[in-house]
Amino acid sequence: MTVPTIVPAQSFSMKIDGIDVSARAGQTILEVAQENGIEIPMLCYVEGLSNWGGCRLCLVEVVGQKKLFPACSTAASEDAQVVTNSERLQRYRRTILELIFSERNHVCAVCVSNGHCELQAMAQKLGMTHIHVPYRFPSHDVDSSHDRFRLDQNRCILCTRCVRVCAEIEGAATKGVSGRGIESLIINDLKEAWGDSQTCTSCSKCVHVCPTGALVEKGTAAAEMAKRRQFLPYLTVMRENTP
Amino acid sequence: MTPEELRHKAAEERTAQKRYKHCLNVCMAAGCMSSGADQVKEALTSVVRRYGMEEEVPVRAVGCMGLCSAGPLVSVEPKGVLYQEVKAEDASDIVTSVNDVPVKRIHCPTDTPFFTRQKKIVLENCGKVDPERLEDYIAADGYEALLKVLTEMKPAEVVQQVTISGLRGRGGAGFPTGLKWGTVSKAGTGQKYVICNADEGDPGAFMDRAVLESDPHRVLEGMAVAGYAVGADRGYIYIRAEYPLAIKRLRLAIRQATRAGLLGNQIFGTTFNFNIELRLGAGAFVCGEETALIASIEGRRGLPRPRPPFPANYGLFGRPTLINNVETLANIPTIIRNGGAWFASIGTEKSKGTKVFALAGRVQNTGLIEVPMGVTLREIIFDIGGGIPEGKKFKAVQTGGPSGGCIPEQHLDMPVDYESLMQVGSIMGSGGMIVMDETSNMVDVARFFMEFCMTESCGKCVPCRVGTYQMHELLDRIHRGQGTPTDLELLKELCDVVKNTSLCGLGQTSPNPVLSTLRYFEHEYQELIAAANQAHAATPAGEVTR
Amino acid sequence: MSANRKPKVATVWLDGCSGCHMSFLDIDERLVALSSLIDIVYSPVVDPKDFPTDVDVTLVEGAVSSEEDLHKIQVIRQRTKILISLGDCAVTGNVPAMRNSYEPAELLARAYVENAQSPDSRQPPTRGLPALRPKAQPVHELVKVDLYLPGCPPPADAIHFVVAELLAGRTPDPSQLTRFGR
Amino acid sequence: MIQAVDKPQPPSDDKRWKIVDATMRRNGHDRHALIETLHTVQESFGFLDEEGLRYVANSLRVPLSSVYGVATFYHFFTLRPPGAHTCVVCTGTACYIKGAMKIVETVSQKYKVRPGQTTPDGKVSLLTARCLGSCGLAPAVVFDGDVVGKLAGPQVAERIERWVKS
Repeated sequence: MTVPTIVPAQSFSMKIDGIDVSARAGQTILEVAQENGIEIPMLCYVEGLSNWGGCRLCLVEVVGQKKLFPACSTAASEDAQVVTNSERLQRYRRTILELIFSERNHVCAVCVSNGHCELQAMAQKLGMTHIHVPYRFPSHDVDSSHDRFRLDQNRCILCTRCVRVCAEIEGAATKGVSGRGIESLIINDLKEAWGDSQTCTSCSKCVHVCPTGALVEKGTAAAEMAKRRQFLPYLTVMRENTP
Repeated sequence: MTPEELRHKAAEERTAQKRYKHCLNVCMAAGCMSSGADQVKEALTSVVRRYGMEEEVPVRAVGCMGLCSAGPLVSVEPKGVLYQEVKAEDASDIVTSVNDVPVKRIHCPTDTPFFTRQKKIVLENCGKVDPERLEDYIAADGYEALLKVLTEMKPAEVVQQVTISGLRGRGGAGFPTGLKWGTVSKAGTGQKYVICNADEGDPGAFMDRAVLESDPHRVLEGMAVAGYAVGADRGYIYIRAEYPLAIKRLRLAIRQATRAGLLGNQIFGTTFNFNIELRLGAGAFVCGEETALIASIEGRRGLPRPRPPFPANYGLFGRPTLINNVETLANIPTIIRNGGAWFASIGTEKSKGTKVFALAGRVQNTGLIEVPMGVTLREIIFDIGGGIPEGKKFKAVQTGGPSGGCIPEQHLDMPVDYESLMQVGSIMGSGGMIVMDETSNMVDVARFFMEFCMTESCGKCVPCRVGTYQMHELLDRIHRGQGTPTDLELLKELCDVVKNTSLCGLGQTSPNPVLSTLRYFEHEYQELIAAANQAHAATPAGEVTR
Repeated sequence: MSANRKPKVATVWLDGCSGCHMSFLDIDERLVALSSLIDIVYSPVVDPKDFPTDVDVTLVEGAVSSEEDLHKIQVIRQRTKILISLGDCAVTGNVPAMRNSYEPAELLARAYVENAQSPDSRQPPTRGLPALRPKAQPVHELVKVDLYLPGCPPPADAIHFVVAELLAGRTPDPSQLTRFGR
Repeated sequence: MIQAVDKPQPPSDDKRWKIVDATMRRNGHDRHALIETLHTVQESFGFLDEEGLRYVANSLRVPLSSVYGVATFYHFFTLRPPGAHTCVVCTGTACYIKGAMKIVETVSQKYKVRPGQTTPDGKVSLLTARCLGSCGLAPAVVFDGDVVGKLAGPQVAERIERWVKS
């Protein structure tokens, strides 16, 4: 005779960093890790928006598999043994972060997001003390044409959170990406001045999901731009509960 | 068209072809076209007319004959006399000598290894049929395979034959085709799609273009067979906009086949429907990646997404989708006609059948070739390719395009198959084969491919977007003679990071040309760096004072 | 570090605002304790004018911006055992590097011609101004750096920690005491 | 203008918009037909201008930012009018190995035009292509749609000179 288990039918167990955790079918590795207080670095992922999978910081190892898996978009699977913080992963993450820093002009000292910036915090968290890939020092515009907000391409990491929140939550799809590769840029409409946009509703969602000082409220001085992001989980829940 | 009508048509066409004593075939594929093949054809036609020989010597436009470097090419059939570098002025001599000895000054011998060492399956009709005539294809057993599967085989049996054949994807990675078909066929019911990937983006590869220009119906037939096998009734051909001639011929072929009832609804009176549409690419190499290709057909930016889910389960418009490359699909009609076992008898243990290569670069005979898997690189380059011109020394052969690598002299006797190429740091790829001699600098070659990957990176993931840029900068610096040992170390480190952390195949394989040139030709990097250090050796003199 | 003599420490100031040196001074009373353990042989805050030949530790503030900066840092590197990039300008280029998307000639014209107060002085000075390099760069892009201490400025505690750890013969990891920016 | 409700009107009464309309109609004004439609616009007008992008966006009900994103993602599309003549130098591997960059350099220097640019008089656009698939004829150049193989810098310059003088 077997005793019926109390575990819900669709849940299973797996290991993350040697800890036994239980996961439900359909959950990603990242979700399971978060539920169990295991922190996995990430920059493009935000709860409440679609998965992007572009920053590659959340790559994890799965024992027995050669390739690495993005925790944000890999389904948890039964008996999988996940490693989130090996020496190799730490090394890769630091280099990826350095690549991000080298791409644009991130000058934390004079940034309105200093102290509230996910990129800055990530550098400290991952123990990145300097950038050993050469800086590009590209020339980028700052769009201050909107009365309330500013888009500073110099501080953009192309995580596309703004693009996703604008299309998926606000439904305006004002923000997009133009070009490709290293030439990619966040744009408004047909790459117009933000202030001229007739599709932008000035809802400020893009500003508040932006992890860095690329999208900010005007009139903030250095280190003043704290982001408020509670609306995202709120809207997600409210929408689920509204017929 | 009914089965009887197809057979009747084939017989009728064969009889008609036998009526002629000779036939002048002019290659009208892009290569020969750009050296003036259309003027040659016009001249031949008018000479034939002038001599009143239209009834005995028809002039036909056919597809690629392979030896592109010697074009325009004209062949006299069925004698099998080949003429090279033909000009309009040669028309009269060619026509008057059809019953006589060939015209010596333009005669191209066909008993050379270039012709005798090849084995043609995919290219069996290339240079023989008129790509703009459906009847020509039908006379060459065209659409027999489709008829066979629709009237004699269950879908599962078709998948089984493809599995038995051992055919592997010819687009690059070599995934077993039968397995892919099986997955899509089992992926539930309802709407499914077949996509033919004709976005041949590797610089230095033109196999698919040649097949599409020379024998478009073969690909349509392969797609229809695939559609039947996996349960799809719609197909898309995703083709580069840079191939106008191939697009024109495909459009014509789709129209012809649809009008003849070989595509469309209730094919051969069965319940099977299959329609094909063209979708033009717009210049993005990354769209060769399956999920990016799907995004592009859906009208979006060609960005790859993480897999799983795989397209076989969640593909075009969210439906199960089979994606095969042109050459893979072009193998299908022959496999069905002759059976999977026949195909599996050709090639090596793990790599069955033949492979088409576009042979180019510093080699005597450049053009399109098809060889059984397992021949050696040396045979391809020195026998079929005729060796290196101008008495220069062979240095390396590049296979696999920007995802592949450079193979040096020491590995030339290795058999060409998926695994062996991988072992020496390259890949089979889609079939571009670029030969390099001593005049090529390998750092320059690596830089060339990295520039390609950098400009083709979609920009979605950080390692590929920024990593390819940084690697290109480093390669450029080393190549310009300004590199340092630290630069080389950083280059190696970035290769490791980009390879292991990029989102899709483009990024993951972009370091390959660097890794393979480092593996075999690191001394060329070191020499450039040593020279740079010598130039910079001057130590600073003087004091530091406030 | 040799136990027989007091380690020689130098601090230099390239293209920076001196804020890192201020932070160094903010070590406050601990500086007194420190000064009995080390010899400060060269610094904007001490007397000697020439950079000595055998320095144990040099803390560099500022980016490498001019030909003079480059010359200095190359000599300093040759004469220093442990070179530390002190602060964001030395580590990342920081504010000085914000000029990097412009040509030096444009910058000089902007500063000395367009923004000139007196109409008589409307040309860049021809003497006494070190030639600008095309870009202001972090120190490690030009010479080997052994330790990095980011921050704008790095907190006094972080600076003290690094120096103290080095004196104790350990390799300090200051990453939890400071970060880029403030 | 945002025209999400009314039926969008073509930017002008230019007959070529009828061809564009036909492409959209053939695809049922489905947003998936964006790339197909942009191909038709470029084929008809030579390039994609802002008015055209707006019209296509409104007709297919695709966000402006997506249309601009697509138009700039794919290198085949151009947002600037091309010169009267175009010279496309293939820089695929085979052509590269056989000296394509020398051709680009020769033309660039002689006509003061960088790849991707048009001469100031608007006569000639110099472009590079990622492999025309004419590797057998390397190095290959396309002059106004005609592929010519086995070329060197001076021969290319000579052909361009004829355009410039005409």
